[in-house]
Amino acid sequence: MQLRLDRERIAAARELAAEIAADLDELITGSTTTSVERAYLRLLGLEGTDEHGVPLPNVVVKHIHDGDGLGRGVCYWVANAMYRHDLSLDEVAEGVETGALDLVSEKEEAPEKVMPVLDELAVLGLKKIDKQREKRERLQNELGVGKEPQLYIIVATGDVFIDASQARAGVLQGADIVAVIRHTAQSLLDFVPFSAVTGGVGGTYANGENFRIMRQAMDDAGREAGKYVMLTNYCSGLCMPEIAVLGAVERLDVMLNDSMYGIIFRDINMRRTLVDQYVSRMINGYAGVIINTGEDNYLTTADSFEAAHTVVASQFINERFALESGLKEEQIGLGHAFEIDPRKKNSLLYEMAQARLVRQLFPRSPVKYMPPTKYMTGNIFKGYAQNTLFNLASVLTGQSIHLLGMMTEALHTPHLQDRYLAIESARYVFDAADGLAKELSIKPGGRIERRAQKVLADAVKMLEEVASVGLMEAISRGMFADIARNPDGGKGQDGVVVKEPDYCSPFIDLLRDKEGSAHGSDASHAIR
Amino acid sequence: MQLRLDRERIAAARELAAEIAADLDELITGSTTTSVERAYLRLLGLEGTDEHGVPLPNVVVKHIHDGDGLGRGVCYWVANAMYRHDLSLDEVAEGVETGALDLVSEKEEAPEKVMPVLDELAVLGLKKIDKQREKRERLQNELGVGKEPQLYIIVATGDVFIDASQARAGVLQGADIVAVIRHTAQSLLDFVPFSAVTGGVGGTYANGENFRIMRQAMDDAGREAGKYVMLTNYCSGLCMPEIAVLGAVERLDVMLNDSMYGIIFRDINMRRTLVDQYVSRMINGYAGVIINTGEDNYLTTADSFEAAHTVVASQFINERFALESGLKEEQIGLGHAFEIDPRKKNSLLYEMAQARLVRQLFPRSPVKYMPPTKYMTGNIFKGYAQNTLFNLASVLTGQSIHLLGMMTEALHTPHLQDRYLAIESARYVFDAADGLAKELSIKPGGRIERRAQKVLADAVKMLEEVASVGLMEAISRGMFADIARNPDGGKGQDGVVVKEPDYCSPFIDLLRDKEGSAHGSDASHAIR
Amino acid sequence: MDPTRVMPYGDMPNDGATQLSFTLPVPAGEEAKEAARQLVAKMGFAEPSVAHMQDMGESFSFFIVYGRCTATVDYAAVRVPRAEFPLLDAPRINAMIAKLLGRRLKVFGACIESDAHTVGIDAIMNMKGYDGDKGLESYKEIEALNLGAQVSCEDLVSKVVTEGVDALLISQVVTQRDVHVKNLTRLVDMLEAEGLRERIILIVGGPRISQELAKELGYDAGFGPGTHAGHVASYLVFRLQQHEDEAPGNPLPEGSFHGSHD
Amino acid sequence: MDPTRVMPYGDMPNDGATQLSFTLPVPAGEEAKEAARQLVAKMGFAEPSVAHMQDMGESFSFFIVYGRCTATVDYAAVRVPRAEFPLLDAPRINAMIAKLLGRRLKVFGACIESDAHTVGIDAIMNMKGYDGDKGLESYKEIEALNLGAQVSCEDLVSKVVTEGVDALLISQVVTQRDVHVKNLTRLVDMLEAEGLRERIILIVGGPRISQELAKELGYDAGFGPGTHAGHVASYLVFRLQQHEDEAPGNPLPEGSFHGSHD
Ligand code: B12
Ligand code: B12
Ligand SMILES: Cc1ncc(COP(=O)(O)O)c(C=O)c1O
Ligand SMILES: Cc1ncc(COP(=O)(O)O)c(C=O)c1O
Repeated sequence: MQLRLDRERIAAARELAAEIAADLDELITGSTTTSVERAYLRLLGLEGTDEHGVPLPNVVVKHIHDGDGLGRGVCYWVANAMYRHDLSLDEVAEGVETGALDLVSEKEEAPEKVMPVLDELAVLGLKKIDKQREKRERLQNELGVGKEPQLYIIVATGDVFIDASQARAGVLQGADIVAVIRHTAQSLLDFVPFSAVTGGVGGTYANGENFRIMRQAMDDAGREAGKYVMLTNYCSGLCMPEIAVLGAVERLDVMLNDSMYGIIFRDINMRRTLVDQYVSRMINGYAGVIINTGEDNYLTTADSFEAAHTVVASQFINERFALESGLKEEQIGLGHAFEIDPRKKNSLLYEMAQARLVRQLFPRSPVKYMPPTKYMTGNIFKGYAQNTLFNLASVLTGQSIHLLGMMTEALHTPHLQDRYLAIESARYVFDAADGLAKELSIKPGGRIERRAQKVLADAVKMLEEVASVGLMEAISRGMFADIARNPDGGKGQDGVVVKEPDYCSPFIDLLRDKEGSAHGSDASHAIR
Repeated sequence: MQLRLDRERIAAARELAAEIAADLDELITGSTTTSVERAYLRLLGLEGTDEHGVPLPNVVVKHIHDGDGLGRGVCYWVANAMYRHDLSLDEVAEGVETGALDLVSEKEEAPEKVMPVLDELAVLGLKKIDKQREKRERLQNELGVGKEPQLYIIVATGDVFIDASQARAGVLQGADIVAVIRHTAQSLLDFVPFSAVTGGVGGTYANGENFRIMRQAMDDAGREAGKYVMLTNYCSGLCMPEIAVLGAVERLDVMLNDSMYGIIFRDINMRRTLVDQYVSRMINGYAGVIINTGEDNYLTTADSFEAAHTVVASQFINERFALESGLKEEQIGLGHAFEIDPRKKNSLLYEMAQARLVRQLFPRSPVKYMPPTKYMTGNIFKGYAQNTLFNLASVLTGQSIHLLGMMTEALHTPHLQDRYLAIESARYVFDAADGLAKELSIKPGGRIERRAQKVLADAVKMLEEVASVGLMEAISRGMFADIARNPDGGKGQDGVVVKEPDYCSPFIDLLRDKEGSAHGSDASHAIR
Repeated sequence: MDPTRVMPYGDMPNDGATQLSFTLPVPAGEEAKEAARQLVAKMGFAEPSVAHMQDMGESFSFFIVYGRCTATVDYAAVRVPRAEFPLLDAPRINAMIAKLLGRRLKVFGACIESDAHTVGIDAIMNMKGYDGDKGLESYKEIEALNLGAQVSCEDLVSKVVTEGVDALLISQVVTQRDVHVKNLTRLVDMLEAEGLRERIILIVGGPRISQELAKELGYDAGFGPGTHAGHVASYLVFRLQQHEDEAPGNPLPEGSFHGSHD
Repeated sequence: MDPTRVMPYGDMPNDGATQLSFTLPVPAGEEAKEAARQLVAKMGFAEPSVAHMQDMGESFSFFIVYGRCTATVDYAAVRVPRAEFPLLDAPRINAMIAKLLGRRLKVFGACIESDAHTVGIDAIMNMKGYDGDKGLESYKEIEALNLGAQVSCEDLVSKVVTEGVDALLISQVVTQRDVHVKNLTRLVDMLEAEGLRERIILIVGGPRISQELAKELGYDAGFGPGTHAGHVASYLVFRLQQHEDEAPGNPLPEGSFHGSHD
């Protein structure tokens, strides 16, 4: 089932995306943020909280930000103090916490002198990630991974132990990927809640403890089920880079990571999250994590048929940003969705056109295919039928990561039986239509092809407009998801700081060096 | 979505089927049965029951059969008595009932003399049917009919008023065809129960009253829904020809009618039901009724994958029998089914091959596509997914009459909500995939085509064997449905009588003459 | 989880989450929705919430409701009545029959009265069997005869009399309006009237048959969905053994499990 | 059908046929099945019958059960609390506002606290509207401002104070762990503390919001799924009218429905 697509047009899309990203390069690489800096401290090994439960990375970074020193990077100030007083990192943090130290008013030694004190910690931090990456590879080789389309379930109870038990059951039922949905407003928290293992609403708090507990549970269940189970969490939101670090260290395999999502749906400040995204993706890349982007969500607020091209346009931009951070195509799980109104005549035909288009535009990317959500209703049976066609569209168009649709989507976060029934239907459909795609061809010049070609053409047109006005202005005009955000609005703006010329962090180079600087590479297959 | 099929092979199948039918021609046209004779009495207008509730046609025919006179045909004896005593038909029947008359011991006048007394009644009887046929055509022109695949629902409460109310709801929900399932053992009753409007088990008694009540209800509902609703009942079983008459007179549009079904699944004697079938199909043909055959049922007892070709072989035979009775292809709704084990890898691929094959072999026939039944379980959700794929296979392969699958198939006769949900899912799928089949082609030489070709080849092989041993022997060997029946077994054998050379019935010619003797014609499109 | 107080679990342990669906014969509307809610509340569900209401025409409305089940079950105390007998393999079954009976065990199977669903009884009786497990015909010490569909009770009882059988296997699949209960009762009554009931092992099976129902209707055992011939054969041997235990050392006299011609 | 004794209807009138499904935290098996049956029986269903049991791993079992509901509802007596007001068209609404208020009606909409689901409130507020029905922005006599997602109660209350509004439209979509109840209660409490509650029309909407719940939480009205802007606008006019009726001929003083700066 192959679509004939215009290679020129695809190449044009990639070029426009590169232009759009380049336009923001100065902003992105020229700034840092509070959460980027906290992420570095976490990478250096700083853990724990102060007596009020505030994480120490927050305490230290706030201290420096309050002292207007963030432009040089928290690493510099910490290294400076460590060097001058011969203190450990923890001791410096303790000094800040107790007020014994005021890092920014210390005498400023030359970076060449002070920065080396962090070398060992930095390497140690990355070693932890290396180890996890190796462990993942070892386990995947040993146990194998799920077959595509891989079945992706979510757990969302708000209590990690209950999540773990439900997720284990899901794995035994056939799930390949497990995502723990986050507490409803965690993306707006400017810190990572420590030891919050229970009490989440609409999802469970994302933090190191919970990642660890789930990882263990999934390793166990995977061993029982005879495959490596991929674990997913979210590093969109105000703590993107920090959660990327926690995910890397606790061996998460997939992380939802997308500035566009945060800007549009969480009203997070553009500059803040673009910078955060850049660094978090470097970390994801280094850790061998697959990112998932959130373009699928656009179709829940914009018209799901008319706005199809906005998804594709955004995917090209997101791909470019990801490549800039050093991610490989195999790590770029762009999001798309089966969201056309089921009452629309020929909805399945259009869905297949769209799904196949995305699959062919990003052939090496483990694209994430989202089930119907917007037009799900309280009629769980009808919903089950919608999901059955979604499952079919997925296997016919050769999708990679298959988010299971829940028949109760319009009602509640998934119940145990909803998840089971979703897995059962998907397994049934995937088996029933296993070899079917190979036996069918799409009629050249027919409606499927024409629809796909139109969506692609419209996406290129949109990219041209975005390139001409710039991404931030495009977002301000509500070009994505029918939601407009302005560059100076949104949460977290005050955490963005322009880097001083003498900004220091040991990590940028270390992260980039991994695997022969994939950084900024092209989509290798890339038609451009 | 076209399969390339070997035209030679299809022609061979039709020739073999003609041979098989020809082999039985003498038996079929050379015999009559108690129920055929009762049917003629009904056509002549004999109604009512005796004081024990036995229908008058049964009283009269039994009387003649007991007197060993059935070989000349009941019409002769009745005409003889009418002629001799100048009685009306009702008066003759009354005479038999009271014992006042002994028809077979009457002096036997020459047929040329007595038979004309029936002419008027015979023509009158057929006029009733003509009128209904015209009314159907008028209403169909006025209101239109459902779009293919037409949605076919069943009601089966055992109470015709409840059936009517549930069916009306079904029509408002979108059904195009309504079938009233019969009381569980009615096919074994050698009479048509009179005035049995309630009390059926697993279905409602089929009789004139009930047909009338349902017809009215469906005409009303159809007018409301803006289409002509087709009404279905069963004339398989021991009363085939009689029920064909009742159906014709009450304007049923579709009748399940198949000797093979009766022989195999109801253990009805072969000779009896083959003769009954011949006459009942003549009546169906005359009335413009579409027949439905029951090959789909074979796959519930035989292996649903291995025995696929037995369905096709039987369809060719059934088509031939139907053509012999004067039915046109447009009236021959051959049965097939979506019955492959859902746990089988690629079940959808094989189902589509099979469904498309049948569609192409009988392009003008309104084939009846049956939903999954055998592998339905108490898991109604899974069942709903199975039915969703069935719906999809139907619209993709271009089926005509689409029997709706019920998610509760393994549990109970359909509940109100089961029927609603079935209609909803089918409408959704048919709309979603409305134009999809046109956009996809089947890969030449691929697995779908190869499977279809194999089923056809196996069917031809089977037809060869059937032709060489004869149909009755083939059935004795259990070649259909894995169930063996022998020619001298089964119910109703004693109702079969060889026609005397001077056998008389006014109907055979009258029925055949309709519409320029389509009788015995070839499948007109026919590749043979 | 307290095994003495088990309840449904949807999102969180003991949340009681239960999904219901049903049709009410009233026109769709706010009042109908409230009626559905009240109905579910009356059945004791807490926080009933109508997820979906659908007008089905003809004043029928379909509802999908979620509620919290408030009942709990003492799972630890649940006891299921079942025919408790050891499962044996075919060679062992054959050997035991030979030893206990000294001749082949004669078993007739039938789908009685109006029921024409033979697939179930075929699965138990016929060589081919079910799910890879061969049927009773495959046991060399069992003489198995499958009488097929729609066997009337009269015919069956007369066969028991004339042909002499040790065990009758009855299948009933159609259950609408409790027709299976009527048919099964009719058979037992006729067997009893003929004084045959105690002389044979009487077994019933079908998708809605349980051991409980079978006992209630006067059958020795009842087998439901998923039964294999091996289960039935093992049970038959178990019954022979029981007889042996009750009269130890005493070989079964011809006719004890065997209808004779008198 | 007796409207005072309505019950579910599957196959035959008043058969009570009801489908249930739920998960029990016990391993699949005969005991689990029996536990499921008992549970449904305890909830008062007659003839509970387990149609399906599925082992879901981790000692979870899924059940589909059919039973006969024994409760009946007096449909004739069902009363649904709803905001009773006449539905008006846009010109009429505009005219009424002009007449009753003598100025434009100021309406703010917001999805409060952690909730970011704006599609619902957008449907009511924005020009585009919903299902072909234009939003409040399209009414020339309404000054509609949609504050969007995640608006904290603090921000909202201070906006009421500084900008002066006649009506607040609140949306709540996330309901897990009753977070909507918490958020909605918090807002009312804050408005009351500031003495603003009586000065504004306070409306809430969302997929799980009913008039009943709204009233319970201290809101003037609650709107559920399928609401159109026209409903809300009509309701607003109805409230203005009510005020007019209470003080006839007396034009609404500036500030009566309007938060002032004091
Ligand atoms: C196949 C089938 C048919 C075939 C039967 C062919 C045949 N020769 O058997 C045909 C097409 C003829 C048919 C016709 C009808 N059928 Co039918 N049919 C079915 C179907 C699809 C499958 C049944 C089946 O074969 N199951 C597979 C076997 C292996 O399972 P099983 O019977 O449960 O047997 C197992 C156990 O129960 C047990 N067992 C069974 N019997 C015995 C006996 C003993 C002694 C033991 C130890 C064990 C045992 O062991 C078996 C193996 O594990 C079911 C729906 C479904 N999916 O269940 C409807 C179904 C049974 N049919 C139904 C009906 C109503 C009919 C009709 C009466 C409809 C009508 N009015 O015309 C007709 C008439 C038949 C009649 N008079 O009985 C209804 C019954 C409703 C109810 N609960 O009352 C069902 C449930 C469909 C429905 N939802 O409406 N049917
Ligand atoms: C779209 C969507 C999103 C989008 C929202 C985009 C946006 N800007 O709105 C995105 C992708 C961002 C999203 C995210 C999340 N979502 Co969401 N989402 C949905 C979804 C698919 C559709 C909701 C929708 O748009 N409905 C269409 C509108 C028109 O309907 P409506 O809201 O009911 O509005 C109508 C009426 O209720 C009424 N109305 C509504 N508000 C008001 C207000 C007034 C004043 C009036 C008069 C009337 C009124 O009028 C409207 C028109 O008739 C639902 C599932 C579903 N199918 O319902 C899940 C759903 C609502 N989401 C859910 C969850 C849990 C989340 C997350 C919290 C998950 C997480 N932990 O990350 C996140 C975070 C968002 C947050 N903090 O709120 C759950 C809520 C579960 C529950 N009952 O508590 C749902 C039900 C999905 C599920 N089954 O898990 N989601
Ligand atoms: C890219 C992306 N990030 C994050 C989220 C989850 O949201 P939150 O950031 O509120 O946890 C989603 C949800 O769909 C998403 O698509
Ligand atoms: C051809 C045919 N006739 C009749 C029937 C119905 O059976 P009965 O004759 O028992 O009413 C069926 C059922 O599937 C059938 O396919």
